[in-house]
Amino acid sequence: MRVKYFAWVRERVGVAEETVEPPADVRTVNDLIGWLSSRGEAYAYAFEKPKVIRAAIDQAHVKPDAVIAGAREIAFFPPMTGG
Amino acid sequence: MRVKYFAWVRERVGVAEETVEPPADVRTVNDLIGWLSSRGEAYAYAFEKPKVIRAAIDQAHVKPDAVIAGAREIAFFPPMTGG
Amino acid sequence: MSVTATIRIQEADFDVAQEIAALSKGRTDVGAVVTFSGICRGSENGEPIAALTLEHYPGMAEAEIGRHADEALSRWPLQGLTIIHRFGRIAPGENIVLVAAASPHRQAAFEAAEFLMDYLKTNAPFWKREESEKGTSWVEARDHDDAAAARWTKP
Amino acid sequence: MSVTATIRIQEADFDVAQEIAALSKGRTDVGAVVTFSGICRGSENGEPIAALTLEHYPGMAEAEIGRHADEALSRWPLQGLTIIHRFGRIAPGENIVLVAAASPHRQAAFEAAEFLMDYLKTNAPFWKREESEKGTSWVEARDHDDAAAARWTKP
Repeated sequence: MRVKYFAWVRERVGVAEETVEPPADVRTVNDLIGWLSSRGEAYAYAFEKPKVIRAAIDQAHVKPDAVIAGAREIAFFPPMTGG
Repeated sequence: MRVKYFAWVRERVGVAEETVEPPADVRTVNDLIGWLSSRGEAYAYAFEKPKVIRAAIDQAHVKPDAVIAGAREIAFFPPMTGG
Repeated sequence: MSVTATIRIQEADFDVAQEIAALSKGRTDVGAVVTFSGICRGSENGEPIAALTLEHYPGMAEAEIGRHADEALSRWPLQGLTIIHRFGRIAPGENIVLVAAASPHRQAAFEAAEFLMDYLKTNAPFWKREESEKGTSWVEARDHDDAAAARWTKP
Repeated sequence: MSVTATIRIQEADFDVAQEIAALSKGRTDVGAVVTFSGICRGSENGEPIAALTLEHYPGMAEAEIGRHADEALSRWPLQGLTIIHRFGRIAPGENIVLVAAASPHRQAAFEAAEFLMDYLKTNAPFWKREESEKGTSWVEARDHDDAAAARWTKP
């Protein structure tokens, strides 16, 4: 599963994109945030306030309880500031 | 006192502008409409539905009960359709 | 900062692009420009129209629009405001009216432009006459334009 | 009549005048064109800004904006709709975003443009970073932008 990071989430994690293989008990977006946070200080820092983080599965906004099974691409980013 | 007419009021009256000297008992815009209507068929036709007619004194919108004393220019016209 | 509106009542056509540029070129404090262009349509209620002719009340038109421009400048934080209204004969596809508002904030620019358009539709001393195959007729005022204008009246 | 929105996510600047012309030139059924231009300001909260850098999520940005453009086309009687959003480094005074909506009726054009701008400010996957003398920092999302966007949610 490909994971993308944008804006300051990207800066904190230190990469824009990577491929991960989380264990089977990582079922939701929230689970994935928890699992990523356990992978090192950079991740823990990026996800230190999970409520601020927005997520998209296959380029559509999702809630933290969205199930990740079958996702090709999951993205994490801060609240958007376009326009 | 100068009186101006616009749009179909002008077309019905037959002139765009004229100078009139109404008698002293013509005190309000409404009185003036009544007095003008008595001046002939063209005026009676123009003012046949007084509620539809809008008026301005010295280039500012006024209500039918506005006093005309001191006015230099009074205008009559239908509801506006600009923009 | 004191802002003065640009108001033009003219027979000639105008260039929207040039008016937008005049509001924001050479300055870096404008965050939002909203423009409304009113264009002469080629048909009304399904019937083809050859042209519109706009009559106006010279003097009063400038004064009235000026007063409403000043009201917009006092109600919203605007950095620039341009209002152009044409008169005379206008063919389908041609511009009739332009309102352009510049502000640091988008909501102010939107609201000021809507306020001025609602005003121009109902209370600016202009009258439209349509030319069609059936002859010419004066355009009737519409109740929903009055309702739109009434939104802005302070209680 | 089926209307398709023009959507461009691009690094290059754009010409507002050309986009307005593309919406209305050569046709006589458009009565109103509303445009919103978002421009990079030279200061934020009183502090000078050297530039903004806009990061975006390629693919998702186009898809998301496309979905919202389709929603606008279904909610309002639009005859044309153009949305352009830039990414990359943008200097003060330069364009960031354009929404232009054409309609027979002014209210529809205003509402569609406001709806899309409220959406772009809160939910389109773009992120602004400011460069100032103090360094660079990510612009924070603002609650009142979320409130503005929530106006359009159907009950």
